[in-house]
Amino acid sequence: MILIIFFGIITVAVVLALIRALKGPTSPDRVVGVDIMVTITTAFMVLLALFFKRRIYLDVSLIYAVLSFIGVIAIARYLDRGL
Amino acid sequence: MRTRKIISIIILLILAGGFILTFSQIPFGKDKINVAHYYISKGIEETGAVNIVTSVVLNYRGFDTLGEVTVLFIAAIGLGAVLFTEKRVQKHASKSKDDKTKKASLILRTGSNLLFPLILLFGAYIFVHGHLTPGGGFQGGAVIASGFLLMYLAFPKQSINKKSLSVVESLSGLIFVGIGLFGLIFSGYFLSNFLPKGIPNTLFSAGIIPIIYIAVGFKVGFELTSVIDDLLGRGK
Amino acid sequence: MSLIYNWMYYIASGGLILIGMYIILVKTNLIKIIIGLNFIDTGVNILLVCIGYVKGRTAPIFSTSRINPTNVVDPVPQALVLTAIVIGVAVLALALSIAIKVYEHNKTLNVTKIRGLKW
Amino acid sequence: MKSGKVSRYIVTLIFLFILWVLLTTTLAWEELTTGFIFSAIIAIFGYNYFTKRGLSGITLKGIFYFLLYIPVFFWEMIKANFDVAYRVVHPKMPIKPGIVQIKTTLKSDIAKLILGNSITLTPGTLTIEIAEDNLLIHWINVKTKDIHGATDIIGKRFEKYLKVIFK
Amino acid sequence: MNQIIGYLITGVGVAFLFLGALGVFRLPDVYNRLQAGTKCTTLGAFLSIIGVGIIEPAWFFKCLVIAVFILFTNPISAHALARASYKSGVKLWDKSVVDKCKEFEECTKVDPVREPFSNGVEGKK
Amino acid sequence: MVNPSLLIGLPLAFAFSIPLFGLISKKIEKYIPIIALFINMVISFMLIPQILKKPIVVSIGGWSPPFCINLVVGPLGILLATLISGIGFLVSIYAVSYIKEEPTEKYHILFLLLMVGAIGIVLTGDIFNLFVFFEILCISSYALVAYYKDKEGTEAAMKYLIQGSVGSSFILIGVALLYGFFGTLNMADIASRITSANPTYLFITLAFLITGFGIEAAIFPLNAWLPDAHSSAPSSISAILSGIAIKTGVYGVARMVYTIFNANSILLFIAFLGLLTLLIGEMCAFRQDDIKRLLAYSSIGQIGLIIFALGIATSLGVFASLFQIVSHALAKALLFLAAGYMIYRVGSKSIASLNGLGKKMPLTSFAFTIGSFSLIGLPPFAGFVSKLSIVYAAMQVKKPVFLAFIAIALIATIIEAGYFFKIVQNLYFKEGKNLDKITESSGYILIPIAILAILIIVIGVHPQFITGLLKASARELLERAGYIGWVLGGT
Amino acid sequence: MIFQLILIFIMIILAVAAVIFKDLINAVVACAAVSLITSILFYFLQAPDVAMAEAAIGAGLTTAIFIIAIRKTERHEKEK
Repeated sequence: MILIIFFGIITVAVVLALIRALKGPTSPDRVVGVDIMVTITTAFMVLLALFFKRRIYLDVSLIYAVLSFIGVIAIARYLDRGL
Repeated sequence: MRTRKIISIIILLILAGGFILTFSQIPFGKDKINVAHYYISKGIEETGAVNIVTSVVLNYRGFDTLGEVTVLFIAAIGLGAVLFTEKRVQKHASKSKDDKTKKASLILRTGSNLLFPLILLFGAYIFVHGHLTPGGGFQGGAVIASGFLLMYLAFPKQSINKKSLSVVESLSGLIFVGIGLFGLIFSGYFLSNFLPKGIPNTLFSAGIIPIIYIAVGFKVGFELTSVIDDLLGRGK
Repeated sequence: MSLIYNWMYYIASGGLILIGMYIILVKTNLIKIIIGLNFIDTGVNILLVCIGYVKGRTAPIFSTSRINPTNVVDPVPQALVLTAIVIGVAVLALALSIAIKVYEHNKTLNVTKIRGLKW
Repeated sequence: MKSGKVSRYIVTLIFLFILWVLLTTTLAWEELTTGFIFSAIIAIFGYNYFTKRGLSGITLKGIFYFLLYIPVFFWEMIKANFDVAYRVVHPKMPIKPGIVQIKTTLKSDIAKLILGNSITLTPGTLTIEIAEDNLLIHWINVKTKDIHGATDIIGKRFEKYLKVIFK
Repeated sequence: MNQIIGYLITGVGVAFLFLGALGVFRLPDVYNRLQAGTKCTTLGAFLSIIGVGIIEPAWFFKCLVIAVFILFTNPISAHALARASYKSGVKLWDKSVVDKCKEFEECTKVDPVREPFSNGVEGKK
Repeated sequence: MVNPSLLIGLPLAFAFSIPLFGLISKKIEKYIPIIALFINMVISFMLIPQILKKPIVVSIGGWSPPFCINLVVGPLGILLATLISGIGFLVSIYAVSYIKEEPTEKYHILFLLLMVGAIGIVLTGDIFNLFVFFEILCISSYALVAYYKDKEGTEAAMKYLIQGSVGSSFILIGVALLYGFFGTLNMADIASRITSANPTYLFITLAFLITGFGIEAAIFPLNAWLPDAHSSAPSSISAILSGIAIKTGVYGVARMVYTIFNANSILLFIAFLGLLTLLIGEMCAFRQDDIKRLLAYSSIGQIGLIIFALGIATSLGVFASLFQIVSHALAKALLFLAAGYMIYRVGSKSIASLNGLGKKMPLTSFAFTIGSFSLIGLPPFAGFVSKLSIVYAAMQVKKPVFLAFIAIALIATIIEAGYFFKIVQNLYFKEGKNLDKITESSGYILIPIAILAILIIVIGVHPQFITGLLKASARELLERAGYIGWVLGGT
Repeated sequence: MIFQLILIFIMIILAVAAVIFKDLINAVVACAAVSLITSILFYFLQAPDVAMAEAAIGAGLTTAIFIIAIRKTERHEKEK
């Protein structure tokens, strides 16, 4: 039950990040929105694993934890003319 | 332009109508498993893999995976052929300018140095445990390629030896096909699982599955790396 | 309520496919068109996975003995989607490389300005 | 600065193996053997990047200070979060942002990395650029524009630990 | 007992996640948003994942690995993004007090003209 | 007994090993496709007598059919597989001296994998596996069309890629819908349960699948990519694309319509589409100045004829359609190879620049003439027999619609004759300019051209060499129960 | 269930946003977000293998490949 409340809060957070990603005047703003969306989602997936009671599901969030920053770095490197 | 829009909207409406008519025939969330019952009930004892998806991917439908690996191979090779340029200009015209502006910041460089081996190990973990946990050769390969991608992003001047990449690619592809042919020799069927199955839920089980997944992992990882390398136009 | 439940994933997949088709038919920028191809792939993947889903069941991975063989979802569509995702990535990479070459020859990505790409 | 290949290799191997054990969370012999083999293979590719100092970098004192560093860091991080939360929730948003410069005495790259990351995660500061031994920092509530004052407020509390850990 | 502690920690983490998102939503410019986004979501994700690890003790080490990875990678990406937005010319908020970055050429120097196409031009290392 | 899975496994192994051979010596790699496809051809020839007695069903991995992927090697499969490996073998000989543009190693890998895809499509008995092989074929041909990296080539490849991947997505949607209803992917298994589904549902699924395969087969509204792609690819690839790749699309349509869905009601529509394709293809071809574009449009026309004959749906009609597939594959491969080398020597693609080549390159021109006469349908070439049997099959149906159809088809043939005679006239009876340096082709070019020309004549004179196999193949398509019985056993 | 509905809604909005954005970088960012939401949907549909594949591809590789292609071509979509 308490997990459902957590999910609700997380969903609201995702929606807030989404609004930033849609509204943000510049590209970095949108990237910030999507970036925190990824972080929130990683936590969300861990909670979902708890909800489904399957330990193996943790591997998915592990992938996001390890790899999510690479996409952001790719965009950042494009923006700072490094690529 | 206007007519184009109208025509496309008509096409989209037809498509949407088709979707509605067909999807209403497939009830969502109902049990409509037919052939897969066999896989679920017999999968563990026949293949030794506790992850039924893996046993379907590599044993019951192993031929698809061979095709999938081939598709990725084609994409890597085709991309190399399309972006191939004969003459490589050795020196950039304005080398001094690049040095400071193109360099990544110290945090990014050091961080990627630290993370690179860890990401590689993580990819290896994923494809070694393909038959026990979710994941497998393809996912692990993608993780490995992401590790290399990180290095490419952090160090604009770095490149990998393309020769060794292609050697690893071909060798792992040959291992996959070779295991298939061995199966043909030993038990009369292409890609049959001829090795002992072991005890389910331990690492050394499921016969040929871990071996193929390791080969697929290396192959996918290095193929995606060479895709990135070709796209960036580095290397030789 | 059950109507929404029954249709939401179909709406997701059908919506993505339709958006992708719309991009391909109407948009003129090559990279946008490739994004549209990517969306179509994603939509078809969602369709395949939700065909295999059975309500209230869990993933077909018998990692602990608690899981009953009658209580898992269909593994076959998941296996198919794995293959389809790989194929999608392969097509994506090849498409982008060809788009780069097209840009190199024409200095534009707008398909209405490229003679060979009008259809 | 650089130590021998072998010692760097061994450090990498140890770290990778620890990561493998944590990932699998089992001590079955198959897992350990496979993990060791893969760590050994990957360490061949990776040791050149992973560490520059090898075994000489790991000292008892360093580990002790590292353990001391963790609670300090977490305390600052939790403070940071309440700080940000206060600013965000407050209807007027009391912020006074700006970019300031601080100096660091740390030499090693990894130390600078950890310092930069710690600064990013602690109250109201975000590392924008490291140039030699200058750090440029975005500060959400600028208290002083002076280099030394800013260094004292932002950098000093971590530096004294990091200096020992990565001496 | 550990259930209660775990849920408590997770709850705090989720609250921080929400605050981070709110911060990103409310604050005025990229740098401030990054401040809120990085700190709050990092700690929030860290705490909620560790909390799950406490609730199910058998998962603890895996959760720890996830959390440590997040703790390590998030600041890097935030830093890279902040640097990129400064270099690509995103202005600071009007009410910012000071901008020391202008004095450093590492921050300001960018490639003014980007050659549109450079496949195969960059040589080997 | 030779295992048919070798037909796919061996070329794959060879393709994967080409980079390794490239390390030893750059010279070896271009001979590897020849070896691989030669082995393939021998294996498939060895299998023919066996299969005419009893079709072979091989399961991959050793499980019983509905639960695993299986190769169904019936008469149709082995006919097309032999055709594919044979033409592939000849074209790979041609490519040894034709392909000089770097990176040749990648060309040979892609070419070999293209053949693997085509063979896989015609042999597999599993619908998702069909999709995977279809993707192998498509993706390698996208890359090969762009192989020269020039303006036309890349643009054509882009166009082909966009339309082709939309088509593949449609096929995948069709497969998903089939799986959603029947819960199985084996084609025979689906075919045996097909009656249990709602007809609207089946119709829409079939529409998705036919649209998907139709894009590859270039049926009329979906043929926009073909002229560009076929004309700007390297000539050896044009030969393969025209000779084989679009035929696999036709195979897909035929398999879906006849074996799986048993959709007799839409056959007339398909025949009508085929006729439309024929007319449009021939009419466009008539106006072309560029010889490769002309041949490409002519391919569209011929595909129309094949589809039209498929739509007749009597055993004679399907037989005629398959015969047309064989004769067109041989003739079009010959034409593209010969034309490709003439273009290479002359340096221009326009028809006018071929003037007077008949004297300078007698053998190549002669072969070109044979190919074009065969396409028009003059005796004693293979095309004559196949076209005659199409006309005969349409007459046999005794429906007035088909009589009208056949009249239109004959008009299209006359148009075809018009433009081919124009080229032949240019070759032999016009004086050309700047022809001094042009000499006859070399050995590697002439061998495949000569073999193809001889095959066309031999089949034209003695069609009974292949009619037995063709009749068995037609029976395989029309008798679904037989096909289901081979795979699932019993029934 | 309501969460899944909201997520699907978000995904569709992001896909539409990817159509509308003129700056291709923003479209690519939206694309990455669509991939992220897709991954969670796979997770909800009890397909961790697929979610993992989508994550591994969508988190870094696809974005990077698109970005490299934009780097080699041009950044803004120009109508007419």
